[in-house]
Amino acid sequence: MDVIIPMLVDGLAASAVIFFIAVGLTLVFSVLRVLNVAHGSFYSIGAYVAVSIGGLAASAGLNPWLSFPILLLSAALTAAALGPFIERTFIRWTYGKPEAVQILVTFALFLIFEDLQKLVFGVQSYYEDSAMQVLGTSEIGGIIYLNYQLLLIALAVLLIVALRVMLSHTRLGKLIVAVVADPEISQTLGINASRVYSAAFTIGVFLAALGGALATPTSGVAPGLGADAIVLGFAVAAIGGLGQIEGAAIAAVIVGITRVLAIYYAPAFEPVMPYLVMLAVLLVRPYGLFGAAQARRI
Amino acid sequence: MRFALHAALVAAFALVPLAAPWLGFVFTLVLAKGLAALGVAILLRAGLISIGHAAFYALGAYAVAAMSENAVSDLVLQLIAATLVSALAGALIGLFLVRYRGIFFAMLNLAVSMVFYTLLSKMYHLTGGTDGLRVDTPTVFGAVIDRDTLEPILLYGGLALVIVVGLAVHRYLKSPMGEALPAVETNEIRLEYLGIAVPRVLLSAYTLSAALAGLGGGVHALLVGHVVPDLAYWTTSGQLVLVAVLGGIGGVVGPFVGSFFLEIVRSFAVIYVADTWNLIVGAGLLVVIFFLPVGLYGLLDRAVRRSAK
Amino acid sequence: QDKPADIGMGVFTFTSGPAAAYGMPGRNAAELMIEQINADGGIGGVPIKPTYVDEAQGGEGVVSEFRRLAEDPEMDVMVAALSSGNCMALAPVADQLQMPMVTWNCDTHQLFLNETHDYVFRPNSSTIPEFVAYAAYLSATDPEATRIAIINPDYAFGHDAAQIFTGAMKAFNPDVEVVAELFPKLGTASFNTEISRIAAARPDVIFSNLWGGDLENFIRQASARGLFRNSKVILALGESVLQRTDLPDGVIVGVLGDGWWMSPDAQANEETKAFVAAYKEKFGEYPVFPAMKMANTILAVKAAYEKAIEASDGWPTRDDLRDALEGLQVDNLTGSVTIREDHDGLVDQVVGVTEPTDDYDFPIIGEMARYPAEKITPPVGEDPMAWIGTLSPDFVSSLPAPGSYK
Amino acid sequence: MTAPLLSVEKVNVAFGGVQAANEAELDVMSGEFLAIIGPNGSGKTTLINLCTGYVKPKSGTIRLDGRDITRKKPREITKLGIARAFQIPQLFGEHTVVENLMLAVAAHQGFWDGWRPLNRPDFRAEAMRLLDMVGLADVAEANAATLPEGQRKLTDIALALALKPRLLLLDEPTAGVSGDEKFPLMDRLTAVLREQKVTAVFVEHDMDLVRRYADRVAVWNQGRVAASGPPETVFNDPMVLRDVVGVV
Amino acid sequence: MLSVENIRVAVAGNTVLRDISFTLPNGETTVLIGRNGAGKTTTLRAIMGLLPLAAGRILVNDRDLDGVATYERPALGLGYAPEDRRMIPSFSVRENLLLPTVALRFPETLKTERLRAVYDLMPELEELQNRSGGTLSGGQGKMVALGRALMVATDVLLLDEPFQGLAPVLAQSYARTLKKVRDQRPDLAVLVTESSPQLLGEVTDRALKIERGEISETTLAEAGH
Ligand SMILES: Nc1ncnc2c1ncn2[C@@H]1O[C@H](COP(=O)(O)OP(=O)(O)OP(=O)(O)O)[C@@H](O)[C@H]1O
Ligand SMILES: Nc1ncnc2c1ncn2[C@@H]1O[C@H](COP(=O)(O)OP(=O)(O)OP(=O)(O)O)[C@@H](O)[C@H]1O
Ligand SMILES: CC(C)C[C@H](N)C(=O)O
Ligand SMILES: [Mg+2]
Ligand SMILES: [Mg+2]
Repeated sequence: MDVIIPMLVDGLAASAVIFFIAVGLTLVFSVLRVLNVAHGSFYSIGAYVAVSIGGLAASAGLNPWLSFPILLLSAALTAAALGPFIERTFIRWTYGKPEAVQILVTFALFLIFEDLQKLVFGVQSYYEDSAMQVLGTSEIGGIIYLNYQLLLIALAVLLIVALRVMLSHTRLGKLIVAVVADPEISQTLGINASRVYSAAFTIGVFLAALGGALATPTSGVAPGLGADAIVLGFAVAAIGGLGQIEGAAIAAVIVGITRVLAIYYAPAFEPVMPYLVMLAVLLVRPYGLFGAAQARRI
Repeated sequence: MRFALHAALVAAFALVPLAAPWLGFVFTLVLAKGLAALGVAILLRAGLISIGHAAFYALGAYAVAAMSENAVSDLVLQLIAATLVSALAGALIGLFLVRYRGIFFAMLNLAVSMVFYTLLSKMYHLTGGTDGLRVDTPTVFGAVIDRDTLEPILLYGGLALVIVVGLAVHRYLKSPMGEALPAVETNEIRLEYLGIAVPRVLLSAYTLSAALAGLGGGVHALLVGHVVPDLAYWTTSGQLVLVAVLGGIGGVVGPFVGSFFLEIVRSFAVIYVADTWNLIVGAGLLVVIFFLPVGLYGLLDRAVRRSAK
Repeated sequence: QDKPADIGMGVFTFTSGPAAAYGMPGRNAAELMIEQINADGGIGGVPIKPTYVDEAQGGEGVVSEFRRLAEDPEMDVMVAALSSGNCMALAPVADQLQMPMVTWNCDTHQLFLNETHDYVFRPNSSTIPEFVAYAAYLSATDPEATRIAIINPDYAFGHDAAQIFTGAMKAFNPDVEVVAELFPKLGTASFNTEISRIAAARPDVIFSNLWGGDLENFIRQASARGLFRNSKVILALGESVLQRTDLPDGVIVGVLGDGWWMSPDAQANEETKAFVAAYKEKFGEYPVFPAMKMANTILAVKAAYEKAIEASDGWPTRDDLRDALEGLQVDNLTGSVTIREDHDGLVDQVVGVTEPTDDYDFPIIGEMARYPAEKITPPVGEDPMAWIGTLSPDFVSSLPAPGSYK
Repeated sequence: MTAPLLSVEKVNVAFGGVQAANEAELDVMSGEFLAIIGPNGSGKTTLINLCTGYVKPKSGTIRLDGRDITRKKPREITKLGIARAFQIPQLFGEHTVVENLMLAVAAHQGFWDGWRPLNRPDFRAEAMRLLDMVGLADVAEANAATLPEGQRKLTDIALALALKPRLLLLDEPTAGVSGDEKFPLMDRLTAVLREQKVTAVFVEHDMDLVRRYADRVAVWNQGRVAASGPPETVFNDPMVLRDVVGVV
Repeated sequence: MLSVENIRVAVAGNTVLRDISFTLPNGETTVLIGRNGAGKTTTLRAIMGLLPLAAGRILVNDRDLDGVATYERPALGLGYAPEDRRMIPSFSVRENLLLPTVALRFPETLKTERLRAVYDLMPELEELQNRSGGTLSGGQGKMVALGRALMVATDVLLLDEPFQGLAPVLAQSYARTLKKVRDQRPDLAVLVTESSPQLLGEVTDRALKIERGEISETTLAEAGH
């Protein structure tokens, strides 16, 4: 029973990080109907940008509490720099194309980004953990945890709420929902669908980069980060039902917790847990937990 | 004219290694991966993208390794076993997977292959864990040979094998079952309404593709002489899809052209531009997708026909 | 055969991917060492011409590169490889192509276990002495430690080490029990669950042979979460990150051999001091042990060449070099190595604990013990695991005491 | 009076709020040409979807020759001899028109042979015969995706004919077929069907067509038959004239 | 006032409209008659910019729509109700009605004013306003679609087969609404496509017949055969 607390704290903290990766993926899919492999690159780029800026700030002796706004800023910068550009140049071209093509185009982007990162940041691992340090630790049930882990959980919850509010109560949100439901009619009602697509994709990039940035205080950034992130993101997005934000959240929790359980009871299986969960879920619910088939009208 | 093109390709394949023997190794690798990519291409024709076929490639490779561990040393037996084992696994897994389409098909293949990958790296006693297994030089029809004779056998025997398999697959693709594959993508409902059991169409395709991947894996194992779990990792699967699309999924030759392209680019990129070969491959892929949907082979083919006119 | 224009040497290491953090120092050391050798006339008057190969491209890529180089008559010797997986894949190829292959870092004891490789030599230690040494050091400093937790990378290197370390610990003290054994996969970013798991198990000792970026992440997260305060920690590859992470004092670390650039022997050796200074000068940090291993390995190749030049009339062929490597005995930057008839190397093991110093802004290794190779290496032909089983508490007391190596 | 070939008994199905079939009852007699008319959204296509297993009813039974086919898959029902042409043509866009037909012919004459080519003389001959019949021989080699709507419609009908069905369900066979072609097409079609003793049900918006080719008319409204009988009676029924206006 | 000048439009390869020209004067309601597949929907879609013009041009109040994107046309006072009711299912009727004004960033006052006006025209919509768009029946959907078009249609109103699938009762009230619209908005030009023009009797000022992609003046009488 000494599992319960670690399971909740570590599990949910892990779930939070996983959710940050998956939610952007699933949001982009729900709007653009494109499964974006390059999402993993945005995750790692966000991380690199965060450690770079954070590193500068630290060496400039800035107040460590500033590292939190810096994490956000890094994500925003990454999104602004890459989001609209990539959407207009490559992603837009794949709308309505077969999945195979979409996956390959974004996979190619992913390969290119991998090397670009290597060229820019080299192969050594970076880290910048002042955010983790200033928050300190707290002891729960005789085990010391990072307050930063707790913060991650809080942020994830906050993010779900924020996205919900954004989608159902803001102008952009309404426009996104409308475009998703019916791109063509939306245009006849005065909605600039392609602008909405750009915005949605950029939000996706932002979420990915944010996930990467938020991961840096506890774990260094090294090549290969993106590849792991993207498969995990796919698995979680698929389990939740592609395009389902709440689905992604629940899937992330399930995956996070099962991984913790695995580490306690069957360490050998920890790496496959996401896939086992995915197999189990998709065999029972072929379109994921929250997903549903759209029967073709004939 | 096509025939001339194919003859030229085969000739080049057979002759170049005589000049630069180390290319013999690379070319044999091209054949092995090309077989697997051909399997992936068959599924792609039905609009099904498998990010997990490396599992069957690895399965074939490990089957060969397991046999040489257990003193079944004949090359032919080993390759047959590799093919059959993978075909069987493909049939079983296919039973479940043919129900799925699009992303979910891709995801499930990914999941299955990752589970398999983990098993390979965890079951030390059987698989030697991440260090993998040695594959001893096989005997050929009982004759004991050394590695120096094995490699030409693999290259030229492999080439012959690929030609035979290629012709067979070509016939399959032209048969009703093969022609039904694109139809699954364009209008599955109509197929049902013609009374055709789509699951059965796909299951046979899946089994065939698994068998091809397994055969390729077997050749790989014999060639490299050492098998490791990474063979089953999802990036390997991604590479197979990439190779198939790069070469063009229209015909049988495409995947081999793609495989050739990728291996050559890699072999030379690691020599001259070690840090950017992903970038080169990625860019190449984009170019192919944006500008020549028919793939590299389609390009060759057109060029040849044009020059013929 | 007469003198070539230069000696073609293939050098295999990770220069990209997550493992590069560990592989790069190796490459740097190779560059520097070769520079220096060439600067004073090369080997027997012939300069070395290195070709670097990135192991990150994976098994078959590495093999095909090896083949390509081996076919080039200009190529004379291969220094390969970093990872055990690649060594195992390359060894048969080396035999087949009759290309002398000298391993510089891969240390799995499987390499020569029930196979002989005529053309493969390891002038370095294997996992057996490396991890027996840690067990010995631990039970010497802390005989009461019985509850041990293990967190190693999830591949052969990690699993072998776990097996060897526990085996030895049990041999030294039957009461030892493993209270947690975790194998996170390579490239794990967050170890938080593992850390909780270990903390919950309340171990006396935490052993780990994580390396590269993984090790850095683990150290950062674990020290933040007080793991180092509550248990004694052994980081088998700790020295390789001393300069990059602020490791607390009292952590048992070593160098998988004797390649510690500040060891008494190293400091006593002017050549070494010069090398270290030059390395620091060129690459902005001190040579971690992978760098020293590489340097020593190249020195071994050099020695082998000189021996071969002696032996053969005219310039030595690949086979002459191979023969020279047999039973080679060479003094290097940090001690000496002898190549046994099974081609495995006899190398001392240096182990100690981190301690602060005023001379550097990172901790150094103190309380060192230098275990003589022949004592902690199983005899040729003996099954390593069985040999470990035969060890006993007085084996430990027969070894030099911690702190004895000054 | 003989037993019906197809009988729909108390069938219900709803989509969200829409009751697309509402206690629907319908008998199709062997050999007859039954026309189904009714406003858009009244459930005509849904009826066909039900009879071919694409939509499963909430309740009720559908019988072919008295045999329950309610829960069967479309392909099983097809094998039992019901073929269908769609309101929105369903073709294989990556194949040429003749290949489309050859696939249908293969489906009927032997599909599971992975060695002999689809494009074999006997298949091609049969395919061309069918295309001739619907007057598409000259576009045989065109890619199906590029055809104008009307010709797509005809190809779709030919695909159904290739299966040599006992019962043929046509959903608005002439919608999108330009006015001057409608009658010639229906003449050829009905001739073939009569000669092969095929029973046919066709949904139609064009009343002239119905008057001319239907033995019997069933008026569909709000998911059920509102009236049925020979054309002359039905078209004099004031209720029909009132409720079915809007479909000319 | 809308004028269409010799437009040619092709859909998926085949030319559907050939050199079509006509004008819609303000305050008049014009019916576009033609059988299935004649090109009515295509005409309206072309006017909304959903289909590219192969030739010719379209003007609203003498402003050439060439280069004006679909999403910019509602701002010029074009309102469009498509053939098949296309509600946003997750939105309430009210949200569906307001969507175009949200997209066009109308000030709140204007939004409520327009909404009021629509509710006055179609009281039944006010009762429906909290139902979600997904649950509407075909007929109700048609009414909401008309309302949604009226939210922005200050100059041109395009209705595609509004009566298709409407139960007679609903159809009558729909027709009455159209009548009111015409009487209250003398500056609004209305185009209604219909394959069954009977119901339009008292609303229609002019009838156009489209056949094999060509347009001709006609009268309801002969169209209604
Ligand atoms: N798959 C479906 N999902 C949701 N609603 C459906 C579906 N199929 C049909 N409907 C609804 O059921 C009702 C009947 O549809 P159906 O297509 O049968 O009408 P129809 O009589 O064929 O009309 P038309 O003459 O326009 O073809 C319509 O309201 C339609 O919206
Ligand atoms: N996506 C498409 N692909 C191919 N042809 C199309 C497509 N859309 C429309 N068409 C063709 O364009 C022509 C005109 O279609 P349109 O929808 O404008 O006719 P309509 O007059 O609106 O008919 P209806 O009364 O059925 O709405 C028809 O022949 C139709 O088949
Ligand atoms: C980084 C090294 C410690 C790797 C280890 N030597 C191996 O054999 O794989
Ligand atoms: Mg219908
Ligand atoms: Mg229309």
